[in-house]
Amino acid sequence: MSATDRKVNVLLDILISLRSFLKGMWVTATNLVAREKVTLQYPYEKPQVSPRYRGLFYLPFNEKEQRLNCTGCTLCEQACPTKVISMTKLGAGKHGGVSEFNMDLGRCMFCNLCIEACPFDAIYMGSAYELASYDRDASVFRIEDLAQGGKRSVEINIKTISEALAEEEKAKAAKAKAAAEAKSAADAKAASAAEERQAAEKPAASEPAPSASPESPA
Amino acid sequence: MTLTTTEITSPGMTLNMGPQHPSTHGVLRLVVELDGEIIQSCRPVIGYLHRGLEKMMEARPYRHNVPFTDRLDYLASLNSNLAIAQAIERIGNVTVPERGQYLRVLLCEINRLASHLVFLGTFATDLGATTVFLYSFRERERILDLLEAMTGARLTYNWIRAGGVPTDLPEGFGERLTAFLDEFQFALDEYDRLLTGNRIFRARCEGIGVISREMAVAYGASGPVARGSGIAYDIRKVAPYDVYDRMEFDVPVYTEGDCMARYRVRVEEMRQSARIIRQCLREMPEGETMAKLPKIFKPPPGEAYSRTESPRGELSCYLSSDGSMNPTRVHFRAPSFFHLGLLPAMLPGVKVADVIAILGSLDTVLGEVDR
Amino acid sequence: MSMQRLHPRSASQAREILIGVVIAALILAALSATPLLPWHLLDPIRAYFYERPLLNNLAKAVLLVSFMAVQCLFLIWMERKFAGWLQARLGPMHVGWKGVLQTFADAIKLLLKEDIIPALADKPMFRLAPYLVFVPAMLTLMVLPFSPNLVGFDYHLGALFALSISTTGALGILAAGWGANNKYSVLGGMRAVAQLLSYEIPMILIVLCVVTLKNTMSLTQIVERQAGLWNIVAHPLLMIPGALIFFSCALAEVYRAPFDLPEAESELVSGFHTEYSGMRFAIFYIAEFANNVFTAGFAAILFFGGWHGPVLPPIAWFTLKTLLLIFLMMWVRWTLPRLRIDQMMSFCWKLLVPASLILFCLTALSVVW
Amino acid sequence: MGIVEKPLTQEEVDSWRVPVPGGAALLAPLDRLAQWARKNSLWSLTFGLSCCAIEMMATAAPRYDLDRFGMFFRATPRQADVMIVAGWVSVKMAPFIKQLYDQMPEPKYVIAMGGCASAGGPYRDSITIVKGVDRFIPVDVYVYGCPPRPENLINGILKLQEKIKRERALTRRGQPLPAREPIVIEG
Repeated sequence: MSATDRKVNVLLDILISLRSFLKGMWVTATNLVAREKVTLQYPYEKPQVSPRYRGLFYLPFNEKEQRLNCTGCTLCEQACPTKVISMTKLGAGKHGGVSEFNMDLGRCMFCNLCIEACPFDAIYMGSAYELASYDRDASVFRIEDLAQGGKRSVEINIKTISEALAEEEKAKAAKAKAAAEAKSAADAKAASAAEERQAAEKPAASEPAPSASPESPA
Repeated sequence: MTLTTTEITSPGMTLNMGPQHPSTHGVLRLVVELDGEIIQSCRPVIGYLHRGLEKMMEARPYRHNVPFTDRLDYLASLNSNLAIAQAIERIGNVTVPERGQYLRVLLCEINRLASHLVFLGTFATDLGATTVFLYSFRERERILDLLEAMTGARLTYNWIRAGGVPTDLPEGFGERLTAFLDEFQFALDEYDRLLTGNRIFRARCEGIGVISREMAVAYGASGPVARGSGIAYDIRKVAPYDVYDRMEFDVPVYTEGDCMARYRVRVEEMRQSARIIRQCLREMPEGETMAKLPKIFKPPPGEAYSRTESPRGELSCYLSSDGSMNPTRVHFRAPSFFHLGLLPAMLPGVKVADVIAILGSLDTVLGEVDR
Repeated sequence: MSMQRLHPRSASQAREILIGVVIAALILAALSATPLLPWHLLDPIRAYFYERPLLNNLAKAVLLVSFMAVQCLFLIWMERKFAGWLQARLGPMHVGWKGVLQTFADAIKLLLKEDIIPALADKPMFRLAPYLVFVPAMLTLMVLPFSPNLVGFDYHLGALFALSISTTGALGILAAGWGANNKYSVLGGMRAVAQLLSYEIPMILIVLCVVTLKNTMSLTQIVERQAGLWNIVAHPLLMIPGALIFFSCALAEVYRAPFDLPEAESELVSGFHTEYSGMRFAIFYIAEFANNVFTAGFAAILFFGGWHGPVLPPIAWFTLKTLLLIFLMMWVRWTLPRLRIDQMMSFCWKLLVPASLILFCLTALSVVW
Repeated sequence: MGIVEKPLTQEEVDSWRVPVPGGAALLAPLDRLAQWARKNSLWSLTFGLSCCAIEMMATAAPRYDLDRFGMFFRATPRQADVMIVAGWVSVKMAPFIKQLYDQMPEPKYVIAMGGCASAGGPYRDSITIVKGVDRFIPVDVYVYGCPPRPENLINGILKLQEKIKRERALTRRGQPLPAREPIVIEG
């Protein structure tokens, strides 16, 4: 490469560099003047999160049945990879419910697995996302924080469930009583029959040893 | 009498870059021995994010392991999900419905765009062009909006599961995505004008941190790092999974092996990802998105290994099962780990200021290095 | 145009720009009205000060420093706002109207911060360094003629004075880097000094070109002799490359991207002021912006005719030109990546120094002819 | 390794009262000014650990723009006011975080961002993870979520601003901390 060539190259390089700088500066200038500022002024303008957004959990309140959907089946507890959920069951079976339902968001991954595990549509993730606090213990969300309608609905839930349980208990008790009555009637019947039999067999009864249980055949 | 020569050396300076340093992209520590501004040796120290993830996964059922992979490579969590999902499917002999496969490819490519945008922004910031970071994050927000509409989360999605994708696309997703892609190519042109042609950017990147073809092979480099060194190695082409064999796309390869080549590969990959996304949207069949997995998933005893192309390279997952609920061993082949291994070989002889450029161009995510 | 397809601007934001333009016009109008104010009412006070030269100079200095400090705070706000708009965001919004008071809050906070001196630092040096940077930055502003009669110190060797004083700032930066006893600080300080000293040479040569052309070293005289035509218009072949070289040197002198190596955030954390906190850091920050004002004003004086211009009064023209040049610096800063230290040095020694030498020879020839 | 935090007694706090003629009446406006300045100029430390750091970056990005509140990132702890611990803290990393915190000049604040920094997060079973950064540095605001949305982080920052507003900056130099158990880093 001759000296003049090199000189020309240097000049060319300077011009090309300048052109590339100007190109970049044109881009920033168009952004400065002609483009929208995409900033969302958060505390004043709240964003519209998508309907599928996985924010704070909530337990939907069933207006028709006056209770939370949750039956306390612990399927969500089992589905959670990080043991976020803990609950206290209230009753069992068809009328089962929860009196306590704690979620420790300090260890939650918001992975949606608990919601998919729930067969009763009893737990969802809502669109609330403002979860800052001064207190570390605030990470544990209790049932009154999670339930739709707050403390009131929890009380209603407990009331409904315990009423249902009481009713069930009553029904059960009645059933048990009926069964017991039937049983006692049958027993009485059997007893009287046995008495009759005994009375009939009395003369021979004194022969076997008295230590033998009544069930064991002589 | 024999003449002995003694070499006179100045005492070197040891510079500790990290664990908290603006350019280490997470918590990596580089112990760098300096002679003036020239690096004599470099020792990356990792483990600042170690959390025993693989061990934790062994104590949990397969289904519970998927959300943990979100936090492996948190810039592309869907791609990490895919790696373990495929391994679980292989070990349990599950076939994913066709629409599920298309959705997976679609989601992974969208996430690749987001990941490469973060690379672009942070790389440019490392070289001093702060504005590119803000522009690329502006476009990334729109991708995150789309992903939020689909999955409900912004960063850790957990939306590619063993068996497919749990939900179908929301309404109007295709139109929104196409509209975004139409604008995105102009954004890419803009980054080109701002960076690629820029004389200073070229001076900082061209011929810096050269990884030769042989070295890339020897150190197990994959993904854009390998493709920047002239190795046309892309799992999506070499061992296609899901529906990648039906997709039409090019694998960008540059032979220079320097920072510029790796940067160009990633920018070109974004264009190719956009192409794949368009094809997916066009060709996606109707149907189920997820195969039914039994409630209690107990795969037969055996092993499985899946290979996927994450934005950083070959992300693979090894699983072994003894027939119980939990895997007996989970292991990830994290591409960033291998790329970090390149550093001690590459850095001696370069200047301190180039460390930042080189580290930025490798685009490591420490979450997947320290598992 | 294709680029407009991305995020087109909405109407409400266009309105904001309009408001900005109106406010700028109002400020300019207010500046233009300053000669109409009843200045003669101040005459007794002036007379009192003229009789006591020492007090006079002291008062001038206090006025200048406080004015510059406030102006710098305002400039920092403007820079942040400008950077925000350029980066598709809004910048400071919530402190005062559109964040005007943002930097005042920053300043008050910095004053109230704990003042840390590292245990292993060279304490006297560490304490002294900020003032070694701050004082020259303020001194250089003294010789800048804001308008024909508004100049702190109308020195007949003003150009020489400004150049020599601005170089001493390097001493403070070196002291800061060395005194902090931190590796990043040392590297930053060394880089700063190397950069400042190298870029000083082409800068001085370009200033010499202007001095040769105008045949004076007094800055007021340089401006006055551009009354008909600004330098850049009068001698385009010499002065356009000259202005470009001067501009690159100015960027390097005030450590702005692409030459912001001494405080390169991704490499050296914060460079020479890594260990500085609170008040001392604030002094560095203000000195940096004062330097910025000085270089921009200096360029306006050398190439763009200082206070000369139609219609508007001199002070308005000078402020306008200075501000525009500062904006240009900001614009470059937020667009370009950063050079590497050796590339920057070779750029200076291999390109700028020879180019400015050639330019100086050409100027000398043109004057002789 | 154990770091024991002793709660302040009321006498200690009282002894710090600045004796000024005119007393509180004179200092109260200055106090207000100091609160105003501190709350509106929270420079934060560029310090990200893991996933939450990406959301933190997104918060500084155009859509959310932390600069609106006068917050921007400083690379050095000496010039930072608030440390946003974004991500899980391993036992290996904890001493460095403590060191960075010690390097920050008073008054300094800490925001624990995300479940991991607040309480160990999903890795609470892991032996290498510190169960919450408040085991070794005092935390002012906890932001839950995994990772928290940028809005959530901004919400946390606003909470911190409220807290600073309640602080007495000049009339009293320290607030009595609530009594706590001795804190020990596990592992």
